[in-house]
Amino acid sequence: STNESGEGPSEAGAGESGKEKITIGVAQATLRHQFYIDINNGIDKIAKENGAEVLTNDPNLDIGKQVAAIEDFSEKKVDALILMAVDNSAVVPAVEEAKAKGIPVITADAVVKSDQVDTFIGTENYKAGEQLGLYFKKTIESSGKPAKIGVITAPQSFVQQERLRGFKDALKDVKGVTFLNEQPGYQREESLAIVENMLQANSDMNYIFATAEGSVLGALAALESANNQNTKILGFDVTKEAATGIKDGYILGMIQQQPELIGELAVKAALEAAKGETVEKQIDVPVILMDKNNVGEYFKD
Amino acid sequence: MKNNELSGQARMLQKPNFTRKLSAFLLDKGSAVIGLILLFVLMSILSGDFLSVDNLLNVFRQSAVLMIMAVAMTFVIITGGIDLSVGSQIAVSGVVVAGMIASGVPVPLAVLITVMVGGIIGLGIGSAISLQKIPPFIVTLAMLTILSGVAFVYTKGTPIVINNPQFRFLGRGYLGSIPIPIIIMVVVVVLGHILLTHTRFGRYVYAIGDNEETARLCGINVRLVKIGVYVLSGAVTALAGVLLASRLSTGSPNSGTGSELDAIAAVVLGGTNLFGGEGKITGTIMGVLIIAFLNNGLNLLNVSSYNQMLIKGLVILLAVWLSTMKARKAMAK
Amino acid sequence: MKNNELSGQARMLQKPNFTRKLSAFLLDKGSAVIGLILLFVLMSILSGDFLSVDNLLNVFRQSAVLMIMAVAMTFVIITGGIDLSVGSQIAVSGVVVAGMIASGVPVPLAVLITVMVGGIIGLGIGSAISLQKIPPFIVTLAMLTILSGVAFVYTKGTPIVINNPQFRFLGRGYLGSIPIPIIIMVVVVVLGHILLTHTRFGRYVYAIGDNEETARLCGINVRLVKIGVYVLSGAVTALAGVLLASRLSTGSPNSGTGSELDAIAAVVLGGTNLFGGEGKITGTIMGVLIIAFLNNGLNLLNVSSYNQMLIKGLVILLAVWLSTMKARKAMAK
Amino acid sequence: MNQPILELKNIEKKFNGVPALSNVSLSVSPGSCHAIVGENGAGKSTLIKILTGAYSKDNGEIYFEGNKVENMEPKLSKSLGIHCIYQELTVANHLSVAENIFLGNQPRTKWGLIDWNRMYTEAADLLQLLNIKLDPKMLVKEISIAQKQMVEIARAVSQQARILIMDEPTSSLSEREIEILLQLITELKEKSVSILYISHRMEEIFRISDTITVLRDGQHVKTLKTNEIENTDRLVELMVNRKMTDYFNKIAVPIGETILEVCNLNVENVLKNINFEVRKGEILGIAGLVGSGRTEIAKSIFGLLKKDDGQIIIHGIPRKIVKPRDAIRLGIGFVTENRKETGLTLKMSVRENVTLLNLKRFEKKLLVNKKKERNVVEDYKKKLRIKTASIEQKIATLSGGNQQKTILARWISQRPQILILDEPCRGVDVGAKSEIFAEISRLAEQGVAIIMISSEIPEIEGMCDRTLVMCEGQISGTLDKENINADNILKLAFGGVVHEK
Ligand SMILES: Nc1ncnc2c1ncn2[C@@H]1O[C@H](COP(=O)(O)OP(=O)(O)OP(=O)(O)O)[C@@H](O)[C@H]1O
Ligand SMILES: Nc1ncnc2c1ncn2[C@@H]1O[C@H](COP(=O)(O)OP(=O)(O)OP(=O)(O)O)[C@@H](O)[C@H]1O
Ligand SMILES: O[C@H]1[C@H](O)[C@@H](O)OC[C@H]1O
Ligand SMILES: [Mg+2]
Ligand SMILES: [Mg+2]
Repeated sequence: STNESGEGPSEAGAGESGKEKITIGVAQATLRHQFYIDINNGIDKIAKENGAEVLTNDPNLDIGKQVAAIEDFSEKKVDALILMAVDNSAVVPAVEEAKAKGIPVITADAVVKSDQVDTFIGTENYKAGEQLGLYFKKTIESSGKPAKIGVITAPQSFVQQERLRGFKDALKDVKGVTFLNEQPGYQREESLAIVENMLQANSDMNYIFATAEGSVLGALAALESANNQNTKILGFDVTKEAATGIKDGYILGMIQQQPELIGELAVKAALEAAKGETVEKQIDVPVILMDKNNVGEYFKD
Repeated sequence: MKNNELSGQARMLQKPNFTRKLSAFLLDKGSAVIGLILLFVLMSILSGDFLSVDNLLNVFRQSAVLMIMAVAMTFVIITGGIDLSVGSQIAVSGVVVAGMIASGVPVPLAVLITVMVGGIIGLGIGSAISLQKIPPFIVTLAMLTILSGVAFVYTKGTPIVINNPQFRFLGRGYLGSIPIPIIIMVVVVVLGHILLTHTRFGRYVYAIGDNEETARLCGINVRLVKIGVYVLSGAVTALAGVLLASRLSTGSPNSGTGSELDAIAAVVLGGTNLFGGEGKITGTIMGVLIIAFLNNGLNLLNVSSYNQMLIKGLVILLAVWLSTMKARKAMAK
Repeated sequence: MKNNELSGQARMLQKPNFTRKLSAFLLDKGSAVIGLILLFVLMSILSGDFLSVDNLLNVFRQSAVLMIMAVAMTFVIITGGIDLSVGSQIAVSGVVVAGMIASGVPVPLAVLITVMVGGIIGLGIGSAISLQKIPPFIVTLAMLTILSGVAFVYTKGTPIVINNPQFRFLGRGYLGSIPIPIIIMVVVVVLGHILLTHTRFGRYVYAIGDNEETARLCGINVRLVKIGVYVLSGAVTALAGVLLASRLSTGSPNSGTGSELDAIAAVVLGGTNLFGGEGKITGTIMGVLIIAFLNNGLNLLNVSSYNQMLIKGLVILLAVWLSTMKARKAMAK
Repeated sequence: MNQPILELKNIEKKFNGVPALSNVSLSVSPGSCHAIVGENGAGKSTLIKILTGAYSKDNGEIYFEGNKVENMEPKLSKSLGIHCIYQELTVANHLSVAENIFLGNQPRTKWGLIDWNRMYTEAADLLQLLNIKLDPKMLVKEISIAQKQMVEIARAVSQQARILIMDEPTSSLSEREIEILLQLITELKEKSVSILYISHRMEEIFRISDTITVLRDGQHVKTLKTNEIENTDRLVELMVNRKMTDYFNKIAVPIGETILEVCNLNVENVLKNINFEVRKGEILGIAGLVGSGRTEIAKSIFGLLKKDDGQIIIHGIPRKIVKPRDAIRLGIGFVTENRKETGLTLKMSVRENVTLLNLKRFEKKLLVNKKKERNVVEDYKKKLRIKTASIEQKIATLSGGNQQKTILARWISQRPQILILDEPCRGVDVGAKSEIFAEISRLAEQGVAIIMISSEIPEIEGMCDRTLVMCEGQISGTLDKENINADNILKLAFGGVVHEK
């Protein structure tokens, strides 16, 4: 059959087999975390509404596998690529190769440092970290007590390091704030053990900053099982469990990104780009700061 | 001449039987006990928080899951096998037990069924290895992926939260001042030790790992024993998975990821021969505790995460190097 | 009686020498070739995009890094060893080469030095294993952590971006229409094969893995050969790391993570005995290609990611099950 | 005669299409000793492995007490009371002596747990019964091959067998142990246990067997009553299908200058004040009981055992030998007594096993010249009559005797100046033995100094120009050619004195 809508840059993509449908390659970072699963749900929803086909790859946070997936998608000549980069510099050559084949590249969640990228959709992580930091600043200033903060993070994640930087910067000149050294705990059970250990050594640790889903939930499990109401968590990525933690008072405040919205916007951008329209270079998705006061609006029991 | 003199002195030193036994134990190739002791002493000196009843109970409770997995793995490795899928088995049993409890199955029944499911998974693995003669590494590598896939398909990637207090008690409760996970761990360790050293099944496990053909010719039902080992390992690992789910109050398809390497490392650190035929549960205990105390100590000392990597690796090398000293000396002779 | 008839037939069938050789090759326990062929045919049928020169070149280019690592690992495993640290070695060599290029060292020199650094790391590992008699599993597990720590400390966690076009050429360039990584891969494979099957060193590698004591009694310098194997493996793995860094235009402390398992899996899939003494580079090629084609095919077919896990595991099981058919038949005797 | 307890009918077995047994039948009557003899590779071990179910048969039937047994398995045969000591040792090296004795059959307490105390005492009793000094708690990996063999015998004895099969049980034993074993067999026969006995030692066969079956090339040649056979030569003729006259073929060689001197060698608890020399063209025997330290002498010369004191002098120059490589460089060769553990690389081919030692000489421009390699190996295959379908076959699939010949080929092809042979003819058949001895003679003729450790006194008598006799780590005497005889050797071996002629 012939390709009637073939004006866009996807001229290379014209396969013989009924090519009215737009195909989008989704190079995920992982599909084993709620956050990314939510992005995917958003992607699938909008793609379905628009009758686009989606190819999804899960490299499980392995940069080599993600690059291979991008190459495979280029080989298959998809009409657009949505990329959640595992490593935001290492994907650059593969992205540029895809671009050279005329495939528009939409990045989400993690900014990719290349001018070849059509757009970035996601959270301004430094700002979000800062926002949480400022919120926290108010709390400590009003309590007047010193704050000793343990940090659980993924040292490998650029995005999470940005959050940490923003958070720390917001608290830079607040008196009585000390940070313990960062501990690695992207996985829930890892984070659980680390928080238990930190509490052994620092009975005066009254706050924990956890930079993503697993770290928050591990810390939450540790505090819950110790019935510890003296130490409060601050963190990113509210899941149902975390929401309960907020309601129960273990978690002081969290930044909620809008992963589903990120996914939805990414597909919309991909569809536009595939049709040859230009898309905005950066589409910020606002974050929501959740605490006891507003969490009920988003998570009903 | 020199040597003769030395060994004369050595003989003198040997007289007090107790000292000799103690030093034999310390230098026993089959356990990393000397490494553990040094680590323990060092940590006690460096961190004031280390040597407290609270912290020790904390470490033991943390190591329960790994300990139980490692006991199961000890059996597998002594037969000359390996199980790379235990991490995924943890995930599967976590989501299975959580799923059942979420849908109202009473806790004891849910736990029992989960352990049985673990046993059935082990049966599959064991059959492929024992009857189809596919190398254990391949079978369990494939199962690592498959079971993880199962856990994700079952949950669609979303962890199942468990609020049941009875279930939470398993991982978070206390009997007096002793955390329940420690009690479960001790029971598993003791039973594992008895099974391995005081039953025919246990001895067959050694014989098979040592020389499978010999075992067969001696009339041992090699296939059955091998399958039995994987069934046992599957069931025990499922128990560990249940415990972890309870500690996290969640059945997550992510939990357990990568823990196979920890379990194998603990077993090998404890002096069990990766080629089979040799090994002890007591050694495995040492291996698990080295890992646990190391992690705990570094956290207590507030070592930053990159430096932790360096130190962990070096300490493990050192611990094993000390433990293999005796073996090296024997070789030199 | 029946058996006699059958074997009579079998003899008839055997006559055409070529057919016999072919079927021997196909059923050779030492290679998963039959699994690979089936996979290839299946993928070609299922996906229209699979069987194109472009896609095949794409897959080969993707597998270059793993292939080079797996060739090195084949040597290590045949001696009866294992190297769990190759993933971290990839990371170290990536950041080292990137660091040098960033600070202006000419590309050829930077590559050479990086390969040498890899060799030195191998020397350390080999010495600990060969001279200090620490089990390879432990040494390299410790090195996995240590080297990863080194890469993180060196970069402070931030990847080093390389914009040097000469360097990019290694991983992204073409010679005619053949991607450079494919050329490097072919050279390494061929040299590895020759070294293993046509030199004294290679023969010693097998002998040591087969029976170290016999090898020593035959005057083989077992220690030296073992160290040599790890030095070789370190250098070759560093080359793979350089290639990956070039493909990614980045030296990242994260790259290579977890690839040790892929490399070991490829080698074992290719029929190399994890206990040493047996194995072939040709088998390893099959193993790598099975993994690569499987990943590529499933991507092309748009299988959903959780189902991919299930399918990958099952296909690997099936491939090996088919390949071990002959061994099973022989066992039945 | 009463009904046979065991019958094998028309047994057939092929390995990769090559027949190892064709149409072999055998019947064993209760309380008798039935010997099976034949050349290396004749199919003896294969036959008994089929009998116990260790191998499956391609064809044929097995009857036990008149009942046909389908799907024989080691477990099943054991439950029928058929026990076997296989040619290749079946011990678990990391388990204790006691556990190896009771493997698969450990005594248990009423709780179902293993009764370690009872196991150790029962093991100790058994070892005592067999007159072996051995700690039941010792790990098997630490004992010698002869001791391992005795452990297997103890295992067989412990099991109330109806039929006891022994595949070359004496090949690694010395006179004392052999005597104990043969005594034991006589006692078992009296208790109406049937014995199936395989050996290459003819005098044993004649002494204990009632019936002899001869196999040749996988075929049944003849079954005879032992007392119907006139003499050894007749039996050997049936086995090898030719007349044999001289077994040893020892060529008288002029003995030249001293090549190797061992001075004041001491190893704590093992060797004491060992002094001797070997000359060019000389074959020096070392005789003695198991555990008397013969192997240790060889090991310390070859750099495998740390010397506390002493010197190894070669061509008048004291040499430092701390590892086998040093010894090999100085032209010393060593065929060990334990081929499975220190001789073979089991996963490699016959060719690779032969050339492992001196691969360098096949090297051309850094690559191994396989053609040259093949030629040399083919040569030795013919010379020593190694029975194998091809030199590319894995050595693990060869019969025991043929494996031994392959190892010999390895060291002979090395052309050493000094060759140490520790039980060189272990498991080698009579015919092949004479070929090997001829080869040893030829080496001596070419001026090689040879040390031959052997537990078979006739071999020492037939081959050696001189022999040392060891007793408890010391040389208890040296016998020259005319004084070498069983009487003298045994006297010295037990620590006595001999008055030379
Ligand atoms: N597993 C096997 N695979 C292939 N061939 C085998 C195998 N086992 C035995 N054979 C072959 O079968 C033949 C008979 O071997 P067997 O071991 O029965 O001889 P044997 O009479 O016991 O010899 P020996 O006196 O040397 O022990 C030999 O040619 C041998 O190479
Ligand atoms: N008194 C002893 N106590 C414990 N072990 C011993 C003792 N004497 C010898 N052995 C061990 O028994 C083994 C046999 O010794 P060795 O090999 O020297 O004997 P041999 O004379 O060569 O006899 P054979 O070769 O027939 O076994 C040695 O490994 C030695 O360690
Ligand atoms: O934004 C995401 C982040 O990039 C990742 O590392 O963890 C999950 C989310 O927080
Ligand atoms: Mg035999
Ligand atoms: Mg000896």
